[in-house]
Amino acid sequence: MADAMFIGLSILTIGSAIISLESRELLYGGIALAVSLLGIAGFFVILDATFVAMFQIAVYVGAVAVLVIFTVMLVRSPNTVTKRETVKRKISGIILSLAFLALFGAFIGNSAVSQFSFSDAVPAVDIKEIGRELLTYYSPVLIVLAFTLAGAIIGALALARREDIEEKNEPAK
Amino acid sequence: MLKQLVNPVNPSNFNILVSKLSDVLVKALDEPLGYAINWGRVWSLWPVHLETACCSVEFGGSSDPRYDVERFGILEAFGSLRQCDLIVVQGTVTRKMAPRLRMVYDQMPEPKYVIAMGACAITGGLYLDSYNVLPGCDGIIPVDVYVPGCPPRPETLIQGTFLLQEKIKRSKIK
Amino acid sequence: MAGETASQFLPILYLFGFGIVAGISSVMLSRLLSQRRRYNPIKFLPMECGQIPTGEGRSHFMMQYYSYILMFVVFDVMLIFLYAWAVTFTSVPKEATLPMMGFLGIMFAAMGYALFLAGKKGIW
Amino acid sequence: MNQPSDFIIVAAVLISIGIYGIVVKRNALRLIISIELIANAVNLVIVAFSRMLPNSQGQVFVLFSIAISAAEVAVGLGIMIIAYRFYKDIDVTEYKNLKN
Amino acid sequence: MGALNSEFRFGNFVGSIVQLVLFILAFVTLLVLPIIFFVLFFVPLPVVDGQVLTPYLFFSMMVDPSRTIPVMQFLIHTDLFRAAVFPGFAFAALIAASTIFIERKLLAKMQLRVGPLYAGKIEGIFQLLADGLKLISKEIIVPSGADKVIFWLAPIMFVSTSAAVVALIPVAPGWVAADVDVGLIAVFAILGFFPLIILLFSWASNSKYPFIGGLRALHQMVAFEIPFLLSALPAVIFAGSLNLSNIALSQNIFWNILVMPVNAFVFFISSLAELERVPFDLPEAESEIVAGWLTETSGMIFGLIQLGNYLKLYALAGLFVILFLGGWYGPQIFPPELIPGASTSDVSLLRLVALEGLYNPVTINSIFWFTVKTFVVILLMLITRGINPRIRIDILLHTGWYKLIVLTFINLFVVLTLIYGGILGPGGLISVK
Amino acid sequence: MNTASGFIRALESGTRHLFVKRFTLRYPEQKLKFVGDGYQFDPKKGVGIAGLRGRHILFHDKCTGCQLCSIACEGIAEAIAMVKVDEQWKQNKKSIMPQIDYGKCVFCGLCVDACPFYALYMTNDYELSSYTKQHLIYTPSQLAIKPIDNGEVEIKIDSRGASHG
Amino acid sequence: MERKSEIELKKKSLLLSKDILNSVVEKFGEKVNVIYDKRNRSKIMVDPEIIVETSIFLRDNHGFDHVESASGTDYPKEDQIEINYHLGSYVNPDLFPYVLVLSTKTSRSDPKSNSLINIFPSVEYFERETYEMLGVYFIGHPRNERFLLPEDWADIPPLRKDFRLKGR
Amino acid sequence: MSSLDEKIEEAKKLSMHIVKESEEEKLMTLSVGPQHPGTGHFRFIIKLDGDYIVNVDLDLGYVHRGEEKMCEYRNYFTNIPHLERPVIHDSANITYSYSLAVEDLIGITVPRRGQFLRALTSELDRINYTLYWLAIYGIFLGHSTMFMWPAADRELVLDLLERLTGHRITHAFNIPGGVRNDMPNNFKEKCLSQINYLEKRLKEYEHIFYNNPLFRQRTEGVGVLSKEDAIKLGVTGSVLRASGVPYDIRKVEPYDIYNEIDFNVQYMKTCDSFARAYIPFLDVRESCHIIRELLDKMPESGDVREKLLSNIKGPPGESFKRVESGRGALSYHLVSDGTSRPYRVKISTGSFRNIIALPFLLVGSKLGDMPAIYWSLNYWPIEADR
Ligand code: SF4
Ligand code: SF4
Ligand code: SF4
Repeated sequence: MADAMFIGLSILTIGSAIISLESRELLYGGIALAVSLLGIAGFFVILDATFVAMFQIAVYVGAVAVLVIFTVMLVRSPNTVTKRETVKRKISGIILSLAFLALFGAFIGNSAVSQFSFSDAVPAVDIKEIGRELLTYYSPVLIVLAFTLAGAIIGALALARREDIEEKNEPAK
Repeated sequence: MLKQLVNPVNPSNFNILVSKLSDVLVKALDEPLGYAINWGRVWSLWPVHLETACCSVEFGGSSDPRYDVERFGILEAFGSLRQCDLIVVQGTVTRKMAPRLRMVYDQMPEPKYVIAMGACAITGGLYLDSYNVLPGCDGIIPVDVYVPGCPPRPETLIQGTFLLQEKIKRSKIK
Repeated sequence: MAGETASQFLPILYLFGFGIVAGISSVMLSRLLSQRRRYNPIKFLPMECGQIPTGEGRSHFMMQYYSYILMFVVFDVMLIFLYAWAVTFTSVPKEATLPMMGFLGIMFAAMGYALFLAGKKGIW
Repeated sequence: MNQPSDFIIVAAVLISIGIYGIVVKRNALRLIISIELIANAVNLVIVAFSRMLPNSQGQVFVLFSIAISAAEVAVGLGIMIIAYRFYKDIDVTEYKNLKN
Repeated sequence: MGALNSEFRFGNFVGSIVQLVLFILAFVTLLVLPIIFFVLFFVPLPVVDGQVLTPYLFFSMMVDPSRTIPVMQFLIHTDLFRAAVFPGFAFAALIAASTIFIERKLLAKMQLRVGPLYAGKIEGIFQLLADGLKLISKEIIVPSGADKVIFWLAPIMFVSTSAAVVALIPVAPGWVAADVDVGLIAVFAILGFFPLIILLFSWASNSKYPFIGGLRALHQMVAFEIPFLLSALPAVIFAGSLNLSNIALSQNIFWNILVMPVNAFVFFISSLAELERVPFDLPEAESEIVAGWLTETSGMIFGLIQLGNYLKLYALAGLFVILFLGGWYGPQIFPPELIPGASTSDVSLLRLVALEGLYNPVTINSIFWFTVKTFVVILLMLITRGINPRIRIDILLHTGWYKLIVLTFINLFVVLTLIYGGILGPGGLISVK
Repeated sequence: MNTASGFIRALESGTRHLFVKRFTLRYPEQKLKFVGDGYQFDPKKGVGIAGLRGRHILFHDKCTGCQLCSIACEGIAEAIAMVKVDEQWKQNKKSIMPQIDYGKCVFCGLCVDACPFYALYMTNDYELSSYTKQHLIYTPSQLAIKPIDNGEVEIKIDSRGASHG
Repeated sequence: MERKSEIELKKKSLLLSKDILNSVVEKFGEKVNVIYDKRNRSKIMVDPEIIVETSIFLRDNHGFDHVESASGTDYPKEDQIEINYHLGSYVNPDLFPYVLVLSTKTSRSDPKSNSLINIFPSVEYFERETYEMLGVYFIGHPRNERFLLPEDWADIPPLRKDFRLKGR
Repeated sequence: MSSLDEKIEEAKKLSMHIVKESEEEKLMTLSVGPQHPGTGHFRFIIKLDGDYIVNVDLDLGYVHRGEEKMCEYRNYFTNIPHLERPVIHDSANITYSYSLAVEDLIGITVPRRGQFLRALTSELDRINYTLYWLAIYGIFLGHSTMFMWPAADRELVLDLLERLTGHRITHAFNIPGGVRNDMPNNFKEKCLSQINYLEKRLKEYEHIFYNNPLFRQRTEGVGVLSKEDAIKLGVTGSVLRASGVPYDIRKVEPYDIYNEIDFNVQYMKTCDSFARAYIPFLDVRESCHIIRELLDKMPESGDVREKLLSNIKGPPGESFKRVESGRGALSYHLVSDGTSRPYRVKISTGSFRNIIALPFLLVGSKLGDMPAIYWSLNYWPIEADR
């Protein structure tokens, strides 16, 4: 059962990851991205990290994917259809990624990673433990994260402001 | 798809059997299904929100608490014509409105029914001789029921929908 | 063993599946039962109040409230952290709330400023 | 089938897809998508190891990581929109061309 | 297809239905019974009541019906049953259907009229059936230029996502389809799908009104997601768990609404917004944008979306009950035995009728109270629909972002002070557990 | 606070209406009662008598075929056409009587005012819908039929609101 | 049956209309004709070229600030179209019941008139309608175009007397 | 002359809203009507920039039936049925004005009881119209109960009118020379009891609608038409009175019996949609008082109608008469050339005069304000189209 789930999830994740980059319409790319991230959330569930999985779904599907798709709609329709890349670039990209894959494969094959296994005896990590870690040992990081998020939102809003706002804000009275 | 599966192997007997069986099935299913679906259509007529002229006052009036056509499953609250089954042509069809009326009719999903409400929608009524009025709406769309009056009382309209319901009951579902 | 908690989630998938089955079957049934006529192309035009549609249906049209969506992304993250805190609330010492208060304070300040920016309705 | 190495292989495939995307694509949105894919693959690896050890710190780290990448997407799309407004295009090569 | 008889009466209709049922029964007997026997003989069978469910047992059950009870017991504890029937799909669909009926009747009553009356003799009880049959036989129009895949898939996804939310709602101790550790967050995560689906659907329709409607829906849901999540926070603090059953269990002393009325209010408002009900039905504001994102829906697509909406309504009302109204707790009103003395009698039929072994007074009581409370919440939502006009999008955003969030935070801090003041919580005056 | 009280008032008002009598007239079972038998013309005073303006009724024994009703309607809707009838009446030499097309008639009653012999009145009949336009044309013999008038409900007002009996 | 106050009101209105008409006649002399002067209603006929000045004068000196109605009448016998503006006042309580008909004439073959839209913005749709129904072109009006009739109207303007209704 | 130029500029700004060409591409053109639950028999094309309306173009005439032309082919009596069609739910007023104009032309007065009956139907119809309007306002703002209640209470008035005139809405009751028939028996008691009940019901509207905070939020401060603008645009009726001008034809130029009736002119100074929505409601209350007063003062018996020839000839001349209808001043300009048919009839209606404010108010407001502003203008499309 778990095996089937794993294989299904891998196919879902990797397949939609490829679609997200290669689909002709950017909108489908956005949807495929959401599906792919959902697949990763599924992996998290298999790995007993349910809180992280839900976090993943809430943030990525509920917010990031929405934002991406929304931006796709914002962009004029001719731009949402991908322009053809040059073949040369494409081939080089494929070669590069394959090379990385080969390197990584060699790395895994030659290291002890393949011998690692999940210990069945140990129970999964509880949410409370995560919370405790978050609040005690990692509390400085939390503050830093707060600053990051604050900076991000303010920066994003400042960027997205419209320059022609002055003339826009006065409706023709 | 079933046929394609069956065809290459043995085109003679088995095929006939299957088609006979499916005939029986269709016969057995059809009549009750027809009843059921027509029954559903009868009690769930949703008129489109298209007001052509002053009869709309009485049309609106027919859904007020006194006459309350929701008793018959007629819901007037739908904004989009895609969810509607019934056009009530509420009065005068002017030359400007006529193409729009036709377009609304065209865009509605099947099955759709038309009630011509008011003298104007039937023959042009008072405005028989006006330069901008069509002599009745049956020139542009097929009408199922005529409801006379200027404007018809809500009772008359409800009676008209009874007639329409009778018509639907006797119709084929497909 | 890994994958134990996953079985908790299976009923959600079941129900999801039921929804899909119900949806697909009813749509198929409706395709079977409904009469379809494609006699004129006007029928399939997008609906525009009985007019022939003008312009694109999918324009790159925007409401003036884009900023709220940007804000949502960030504050959604904040919320989940709050939940991590709330779950642990009773099992950690009370001082552990302080960093969370700091977190909240900073996010609140950011939110206040962001709302102020958003309220100026100049955001595209 | 359900061992850390399998998760790592999946992650590796995702990362290589992401690398491919970064190298090949010139559409700003696709770039963002590629980056998201890579970030997620890395998260996957971390969670896998954290389950293996088992250790909660991996999950905490992933939480932070997700938070940061959400913020990053918000800023990235903000930048993209402003660029789009200038150049009426979201192709990054176009930006370069226009600058010259 | 064939023509109809000219004589059309409801009796005929019922008769035809009966005929149809009989036909199907015959069909099933001929085709399905062999399969059943095949399964009985050749497939390893589950162990029930200490015995393997053999064909012999099966036939003996036909003789003594009360022996089916263990089988039923076995059945109702399977995941599939829970997902499909009781706390899951069928139950929710039933509540959804009755909600639609009650809504129409209640609104009608409030508006001095009678509402559906003639469809199905008694007070129009079959109005919904008529609507459903009509919708299912209605043509589905896919506008030209629409994105076909999304257009067909989105409504189905809408229904199934609503159903997935339903899976997480517990109705009694142990009675929940999916008993997830992080249930509350899972609900929120799944609810996060809706804006996406609506946005995609409105985009796929290739029309202006749906597009504006979809954007409005997105903004609205996004604006209310945050107060929505925030308002549930204190409940989690009390329960110390994200599991919905645990949250409900933590309220055995007092209902959460007593401590956090403001949050309950905010949650109520936000769930109205999430459900796109009046006064937050802006995405479907018919006087501005025809029917909003539903403009291009026709036939069964419309029906599916409505079904999804009402499933969602049930799920959110249930969630409200779980979070604030003390879940399933209520005075015990069911007797310990359905029929007194049935367990000791030898009449097997009596034991069957008394549902011996199945009947659990506590569970039944919990289900009863849960359902009652859910209906109260639903009723409140319906009455709100009756008395309010629609709100405007900027007021809505303003309410969501500027007012409700502040309100929830105020309540959160009140709760925190209560806990730190030693009144509530572990070690406090009123201890939770 | 104003806001809250406003909501509470509205809620209270709405809930109160759950206990108010329904106003609905159950039409096919109940029918309204009107004043008199329909719009008629009072020969003494020279003004009309109040009543519902429904379908016309033609008294064959009074109609002289003078066409005045038709002329009156000419300027309105041209609903009246004079047709030959088989009957012989001594006051009606030409044997023509009005035939009314309810697809055109607007129920204004000016033909009743115009008829100098009080042969044309209006009745309480309003159930005129039909499947075809032809059935909307009422010949003189159809017009002569007195409609069955069985309406008997009226608006009743009591402490629990208005209702129909 | 009229009461006393009514008679007084009548007198007052007559005085008022005398006032207005006299001042207009004084200002523009021959070019203005008083057609009638009834209770609360009076009509003046002005030459086409001074219609704008007259209306400015009426607005600024007497407080006529809106039009109740503007219309045209076709007189095929005289080969003329008469354009009437019914002026009223919302600021001057004395003028509340009073309606002054300001009318002018233009030729039927080439109907043109100066638009009053800049003096009384309220004539905008009335003039558009008159353009459409009678074919009078209003000089200075921004939108002399189709308004009420269908988009494909190709006949002569319908309110001209030579446009006959079918069957009548 | 320079001040005049300024004023002209101002007027131009008032009447036209021209969008800059460069902005055009960001806009979305949205057609509102005719098959649109938000407009009915009417269409306007709005250009949207996001949530804001930047341009409005009206497209009237979907129910243009050529009433004015038809008048020229019918005599003074047969004109009545078709002239009341433009506002069938306020038909007593539209024929009232016509009858006054014809009587003015011929130079007759109506018997006193006839005058009372006319005023009675006029007030009843005002209530009828306003309640219908209010019902539609409710549904425009998404308040379904507010559609049902006024629609239900309107039936009380319709019941009365039906008793009196013989038809629910198209009464054809006022004719030149008086009214068609006398009151039926027991009408007075019935009328009083139903009007009293109606007045009680009106209080509920305040609770559920006018004092509902959501309704207030949607209308207060929305679509402000200042007094100066209102005067400049020449609006009338409730729109004018909501802008602070107490101008009611019944008061300023009393016709028939109205100078004997004691009533107040309702007006508000807030100038926004709320005022425009509230004034007609106050009018309904005032009408209830007037009706009671009318029934009180009505002579017990007497003629109701001055007999006229059916093809009466009007003397050559003109007449211009107006009444206060549900939507404001409704005036007829009647030109006669001495034949039995009017030479020219010009109907100037409140709707046609009020709609001019719509583009002015909509530009710069939000899409969500559109129904609230549009319907607060007290506009009935058919009446404007004629
Ligand atoms: S039939 Fe009468 S009420 Fe209906 S639209 Fe025609 S004129 Fe108006
Ligand atoms: S009621 Fe009016 S329209 Fe009908 S026939 Fe008589 S005069 Fe003609
Ligand atoms: S009904 Fe009267 S008016 Fe008509 S033809 Fe007969 S007698 Fe003459």
